[in-house]
Amino acid sequence: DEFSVADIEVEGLQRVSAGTVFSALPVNIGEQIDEGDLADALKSLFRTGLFTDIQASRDGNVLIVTVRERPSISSIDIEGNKNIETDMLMDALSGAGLQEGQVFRRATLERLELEILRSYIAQGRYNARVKASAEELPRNRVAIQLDINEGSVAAIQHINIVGNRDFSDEALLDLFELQTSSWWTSLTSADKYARERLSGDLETLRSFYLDRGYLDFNVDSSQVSISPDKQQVFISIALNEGPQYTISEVNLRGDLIVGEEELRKLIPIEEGDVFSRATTTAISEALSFRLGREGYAFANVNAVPEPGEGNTAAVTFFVEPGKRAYVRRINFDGNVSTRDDVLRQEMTQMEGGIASSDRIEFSKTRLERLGFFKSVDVETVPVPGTDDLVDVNYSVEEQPTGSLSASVGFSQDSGVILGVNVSENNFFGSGKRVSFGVNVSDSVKSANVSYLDPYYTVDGVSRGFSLFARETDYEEEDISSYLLDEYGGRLTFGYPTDSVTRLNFGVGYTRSNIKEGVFTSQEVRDFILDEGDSFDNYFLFGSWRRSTLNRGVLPTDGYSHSLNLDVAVPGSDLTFYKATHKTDFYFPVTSTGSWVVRARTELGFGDGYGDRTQMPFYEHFYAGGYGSVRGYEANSLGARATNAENDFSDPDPFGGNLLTEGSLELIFPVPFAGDSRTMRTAFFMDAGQVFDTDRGFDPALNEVRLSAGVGFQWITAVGPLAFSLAKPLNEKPEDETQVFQFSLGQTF
Amino acid sequence: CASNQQEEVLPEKTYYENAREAMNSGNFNEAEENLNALETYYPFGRYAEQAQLDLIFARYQNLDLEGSRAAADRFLRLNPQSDHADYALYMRGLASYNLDIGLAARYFPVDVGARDPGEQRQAFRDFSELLNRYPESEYVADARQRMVAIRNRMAELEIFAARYYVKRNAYVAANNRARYVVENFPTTPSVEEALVIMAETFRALELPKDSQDAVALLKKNFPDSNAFNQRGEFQANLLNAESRSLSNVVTFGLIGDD
Amino acid sequence: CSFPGVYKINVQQGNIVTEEEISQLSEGMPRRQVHAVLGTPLLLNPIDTSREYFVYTFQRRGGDIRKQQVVVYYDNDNQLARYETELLAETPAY
Amino acid sequence: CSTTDTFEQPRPVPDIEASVELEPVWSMSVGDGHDDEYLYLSPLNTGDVLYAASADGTVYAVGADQGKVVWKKTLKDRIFSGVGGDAERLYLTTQEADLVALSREDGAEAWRVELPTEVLSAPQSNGRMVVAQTTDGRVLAFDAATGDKLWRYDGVVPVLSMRAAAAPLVGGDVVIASFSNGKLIALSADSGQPLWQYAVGEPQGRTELERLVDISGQPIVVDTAIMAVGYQGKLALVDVRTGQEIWNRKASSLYSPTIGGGNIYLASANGNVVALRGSDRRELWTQDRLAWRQLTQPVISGDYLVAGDYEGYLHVFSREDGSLQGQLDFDDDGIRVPAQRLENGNLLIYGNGGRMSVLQIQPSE
Amino acid sequence: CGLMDDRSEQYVSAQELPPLQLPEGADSSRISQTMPIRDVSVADASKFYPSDLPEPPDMTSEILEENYVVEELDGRAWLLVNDVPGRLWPATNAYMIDRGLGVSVDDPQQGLLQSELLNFSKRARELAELSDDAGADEARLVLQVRMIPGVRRKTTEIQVRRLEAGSEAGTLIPWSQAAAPSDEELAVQKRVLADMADFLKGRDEQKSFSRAASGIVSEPRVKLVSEGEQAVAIRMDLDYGRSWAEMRRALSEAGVDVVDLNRSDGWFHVDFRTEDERDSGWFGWFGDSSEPEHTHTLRLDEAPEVVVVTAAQEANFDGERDAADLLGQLFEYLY
Repeated sequence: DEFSVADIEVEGLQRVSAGTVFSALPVNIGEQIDEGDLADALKSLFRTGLFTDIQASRDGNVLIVTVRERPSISSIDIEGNKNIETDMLMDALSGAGLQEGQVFRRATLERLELEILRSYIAQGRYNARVKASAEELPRNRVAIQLDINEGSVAAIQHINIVGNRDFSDEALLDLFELQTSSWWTSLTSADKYARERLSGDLETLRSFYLDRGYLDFNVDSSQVSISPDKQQVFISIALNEGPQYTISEVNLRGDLIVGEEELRKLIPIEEGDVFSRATTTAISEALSFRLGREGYAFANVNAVPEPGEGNTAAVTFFVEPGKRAYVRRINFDGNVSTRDDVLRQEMTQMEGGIASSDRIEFSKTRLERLGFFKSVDVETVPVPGTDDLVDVNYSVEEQPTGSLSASVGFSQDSGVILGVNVSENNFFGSGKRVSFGVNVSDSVKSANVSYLDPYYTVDGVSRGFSLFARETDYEEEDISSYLLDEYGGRLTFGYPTDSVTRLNFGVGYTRSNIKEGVFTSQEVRDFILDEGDSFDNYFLFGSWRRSTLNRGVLPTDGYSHSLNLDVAVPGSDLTFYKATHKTDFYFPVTSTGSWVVRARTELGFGDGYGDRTQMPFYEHFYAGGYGSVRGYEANSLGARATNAENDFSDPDPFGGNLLTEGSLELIFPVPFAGDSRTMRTAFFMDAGQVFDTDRGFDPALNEVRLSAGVGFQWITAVGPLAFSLAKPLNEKPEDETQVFQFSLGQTF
Repeated sequence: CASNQQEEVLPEKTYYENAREAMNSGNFNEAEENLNALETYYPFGRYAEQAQLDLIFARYQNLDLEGSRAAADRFLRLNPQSDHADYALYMRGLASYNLDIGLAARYFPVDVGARDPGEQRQAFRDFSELLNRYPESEYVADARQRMVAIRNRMAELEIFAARYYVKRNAYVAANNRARYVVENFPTTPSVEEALVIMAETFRALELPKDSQDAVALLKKNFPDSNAFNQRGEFQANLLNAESRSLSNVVTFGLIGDD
Repeated sequence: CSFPGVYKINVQQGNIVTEEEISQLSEGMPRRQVHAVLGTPLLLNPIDTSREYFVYTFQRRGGDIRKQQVVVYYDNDNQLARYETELLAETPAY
Repeated sequence: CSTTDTFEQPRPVPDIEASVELEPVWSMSVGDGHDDEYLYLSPLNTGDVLYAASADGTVYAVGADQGKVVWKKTLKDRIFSGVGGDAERLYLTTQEADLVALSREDGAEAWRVELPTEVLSAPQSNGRMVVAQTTDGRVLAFDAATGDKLWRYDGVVPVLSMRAAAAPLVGGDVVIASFSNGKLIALSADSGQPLWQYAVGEPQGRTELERLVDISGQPIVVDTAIMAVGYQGKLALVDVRTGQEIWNRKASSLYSPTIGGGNIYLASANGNVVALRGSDRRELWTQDRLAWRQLTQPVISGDYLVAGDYEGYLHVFSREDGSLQGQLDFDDDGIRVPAQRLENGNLLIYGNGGRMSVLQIQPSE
Repeated sequence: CGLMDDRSEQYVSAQELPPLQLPEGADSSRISQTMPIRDVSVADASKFYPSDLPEPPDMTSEILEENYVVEELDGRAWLLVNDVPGRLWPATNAYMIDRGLGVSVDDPQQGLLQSELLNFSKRARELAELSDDAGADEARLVLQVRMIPGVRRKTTEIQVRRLEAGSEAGTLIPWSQAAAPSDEELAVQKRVLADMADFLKGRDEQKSFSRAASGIVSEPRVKLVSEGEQAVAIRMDLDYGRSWAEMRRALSEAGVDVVDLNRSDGWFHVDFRTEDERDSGWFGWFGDSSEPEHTHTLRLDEAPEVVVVTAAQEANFDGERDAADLLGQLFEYLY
């Protein structure tokens, strides 16, 4: 029965606005409508998805539409989840549209229950239970409650490998991430069955065999069964090894660009070798990397084994150079405080030129050597719309280099070090590195200003000067008791002689004077008698440094090797020279760089020349303490000074003019998931001694002090923190030993 | 089991007044607490919309820019047709704009221009959404001006790289960076230097016609640029091959040039 | 030994274009096909798209810059009108 | 707060006033039994001689009545399945998935053949051919005398199955194989071609656990029909020739049922022991005081039933009302192999720790 | 000093150049805007917030103390409801049916409802307070309800009156302003309105809307008049008494101190200084809080059918806020 609509009333609205309803209802006042139009109107209103049910009724000529809004979610809370964090679950919930304030749909809730259950099953928690419930609240709101019972994880009782002839079960099981339960697996939970880990292990098994020439290797079946009490899991793997293939011939196909002879040099395998997938993949990468250097960044090489008879296979490397690639733009992101040109000047790859994978990779290492970044990643991205342009994107994660750092350091030998150091590597935005610092501690009061322009020319010719004033009370550092005041300045230059070596040189002037302390040792008094107590020395110094270290901070590969010479030129009060030679080698044991062997050596020798027979005692080398031979008190090694007559305390250290020092370290992964980019733990063996040829304390092997122990380093925002536990091995009675040593604010 | 102790729930109006008072007296922590309480106990009360709006402001003043941005998102999601959505959008943009500028960079003379703009790109997107959806909003003028600043900064970054490539004698790279500014940021002040670099690099690459085109463009748009001498001729010499010899550096430029 | 000089890297810029590739150019070729043969031009004039430069420069160890140049001119419906070349003997990539 | 223990928490051993006792007739230890492996090394009862094996590879032949060792053989590999056999030979499988045939006289190795994957259930023989069924659903038949390969049938198995397997029924011209996907399949003894198939269980539910429907108890032959039970499936009687279902009843058990005196006795997976009337499968009684203790197949001895559990207790039920009449702490490592009735009515029990004895039910004084 | 200025304010001086002009014959296809910025004609371009953060807008002025208030002025009473007429129309319908008044005829466009004859329903008689012992010749009475948009945005005013139904109750008697109700009639009206308020408060939970009644929203009864960007006056389509009352309410809600007022001459002297101007430097908190100072004057001029409100700043006051600010602030609380 038709009727003309006098008015439309909507009942039951709460959060939805009336306007939305009226606009969704294709019915106007004064219109004639019948059952059919009414039904369509309601259908279109329903499509808005805002209402759970809609009824229409008539009161005279007034159409009354009663709606019930879908409830909105007022709160979500989750209980009982331990192995999947709450916010991961919350993300999954909001992903599925279940979020505070959103409209609630029951169907999505059930789907979500299944989703969470499945992720628990994937973790091997077979008897997990997930119960989602929605509780009605007044004003059409709903509170969602998610009760999770994770149940226990089925532990692997037994993994049985069948069909392996050439390799034993134990050898293969070692490759597996999954392990059978034992007392230590409760720590690593390696015995917790999870399907992904099993497929991961099967993949490792496959590549293990393929890397040893078993081309036809196949896993026939991997059956998983669970005990009736659902506590234990049994895995049985049936594999078919197939024959081991050796290489019959190696050939190259395709456009070789640099000629077959050049590429052959990169192929170490030859006829008769056992075929190995890992080696062939590595060779393909080497070949495409070589082409990358010629500008073919899109080069693609793949190795195809063709099994022949007699278990041999011919290996063919198909080379497709693709088009010559050019770099359009080099972009940096993440350098929120480091200037653009500080990064760009390290690039050896230019924009608007041939893309060379070599240079792109080398530029990444140079960024890492700066020591400003915790991590540097590079990505070569093809430019859409062209087939030969790429953009190179470097993303860096900055490390607190402390452009303004008030550091409170403490080291045992010089007590609390209060220091304010401002170093800004682009002072006033000019790219120059300027730092000035004041450090006060019990034994040392020093102030220094230094200015260095690292890139005076674009090739890295550097120029700079530095001024310093320092007052050291050696008594405090329990070195023989005298005070030394020094001030002076230096003018420095430097330039790279090749991509890894730098030559630095410069001139300097230092004025130093000595004051006797309370019980000044005999040697000091003799020196002052012979030479007087204040000197003007003019220095000429030069240093040669080569470094291929892969990171500026906490390197794991490469070596650094430096030699420098300071000479007080004729015309100085004390003509002497002082030379030091340092080496530092890192040999990564594992490919991931988590285990590294490090060897460090330091030699120093100083002597007078012209009418001076020995170097001044205050320029002596010292050994012992953190940063030198750990386990012995700082500066305590070497022949002691002879005491003044009435000084009955044990004689003070006096150092010497010949320093020999070295240490061997085994760096191991930081336990408890420490971040290996800013933390380092290592076992070490230190050895060292300082001799004094001028006082007849000639170098002798049995005088060298040894110690061993474990050290920890951590680059914190305040500065590097380090401590070590060392056990002296061959200390002499008069040595002062110190098992625990630490320092904050000094890098070593 | 975890039974959260029942803290006694205050009436809606009291929470709101406490929050307001705290905000006026600058104690934004307390303000935030009250606003959160209002949210939890009266999610659909009369003050709900106002509380969510104030939360954006309170968190920003607490220097929790990330939190302020999240509060703005939440307001926009829960009150799509609110007639104060423009304020939420503006605050969202403002939070992104200042997210990366550390405290030091605001006061110390660190040349902000030469660094990764980071979240300012997101700020640009937020502000343009504000301009498109609420052209009459009172925050539009400030948002627009900040967009101009962000765009100028992006252009400056290009020029910065171009200057380096000039020093590096990589003239194609410098030219492309300069061209990128002319082609993509034609209304930024950096266009002037871009045209000078283009003219010089084309000259260095011995392409006179294109160098003239660039000079003509410069003349037309920047007649009184100081790249022209009094007689109006183009005479910038950006590319004086800065001597890079060692001896020159050591002797502070006295001895010549190898 | 003589004092070792400052180590300067080689700087290469622009497209490498060989004699053989240039020989494949023919009049009337559309712009896209020219790019397929010579590669995408790295140097352009923003306000004169009627010409494209396939310039190549190479500076060894900070010395003087050796330049090679191929200029391609297009008519108004983007087809190759003529081209000029000024080639170097060899064009190393690094 | 949510408890993390599993839902299937086994009940503690109930204390009862025993009306009967289990008197050992003789006992021996078979090597160190299952040696902590989760296996089912069921001994073979050939009437007068019993053959039992232990996981570390020793096989014993002992006289049924006194337990006198007839011979003892130690294999060089570890034994993985129970002992199957026929008039001439014994058959068992090793951990490296070899099928080994030993002579019943002296245990000398007759032949050995390689299987594709491990076999958990004892290989079965009808005298002419021996059939082994692998855990990944393959049925292989070999000539009993020479070990030559006759045929092979590849069944489909789900990703996750129960750690239990039903030995195939090897008849004259048909082999009944029961699979972990809940299907009974009859294969022709000569060709291995499938004749008919019957689904004892249908996997449903959302997780792999809820979808387990293994048939892990060997079906029992009842005249021309066979009765089988599946986990989370049914107890069904099926005509052996056509595979037609005669009747079925909802049930869930990992061990075969036992029939006797017109009744059917079943140890359900949830630990309840149920007695049904054979004619209409009406439930006579249910014994639920041993919930979730993983009871083995109940065996009839006189008017009692005997079953072992996972903690190694033997329980004696009255066949009348299922009440617990006796109890014996037999083997601390637990009992997983079902008891077997000897000709003289005594019960052969083989505990996980290797203790094997023949027991008699005596009324306690 | 210059060095330490807050650099985050530098954006204010960021320059935007006019589009690049190309010499003729130059090809402009490659020139484009990767980061386009929309041009916006902004009311006051100067409004920047370089250092101070803009406060969030204050919507609380819209949240009235009470949602249902019976108000009275110059002998008239009405129920002020903090909701739009569209929502109240169905609710009032429901009220009349619930109270047994019934609805004989209605006109949603005009917002007018007329009840059945009151005389014959006991509950209606009680509500309308008809005396019990009325004789046969008692006048036929009906109850009329009228809904008009309130002064403040999103509010409604409901008026009721009893009147003679004349011959049949079926025809809708137009609502004319004829006579102000007698005191006794006014009292009855106020009681009915209070009863209606309770009923409406009960139905707060679920909202129902009438499409037709939503159309009642006519022209706002208070408008801000501005020339160029400056506010110059406020037009109030209300009688003088009502305008005066509304202005008093707006002044108190806006927190503007009234120094002196005169209803018949139609002016207010107000103190419209800012917070810091008010406490006149640090001396301020020594003495008692400073006396309110007459800084601005508001004038209400009655014109036919409308009252115009203008504002002026006192000569001797040079504080930050001018007359236009005062009008703008008041309008916030009026509409």
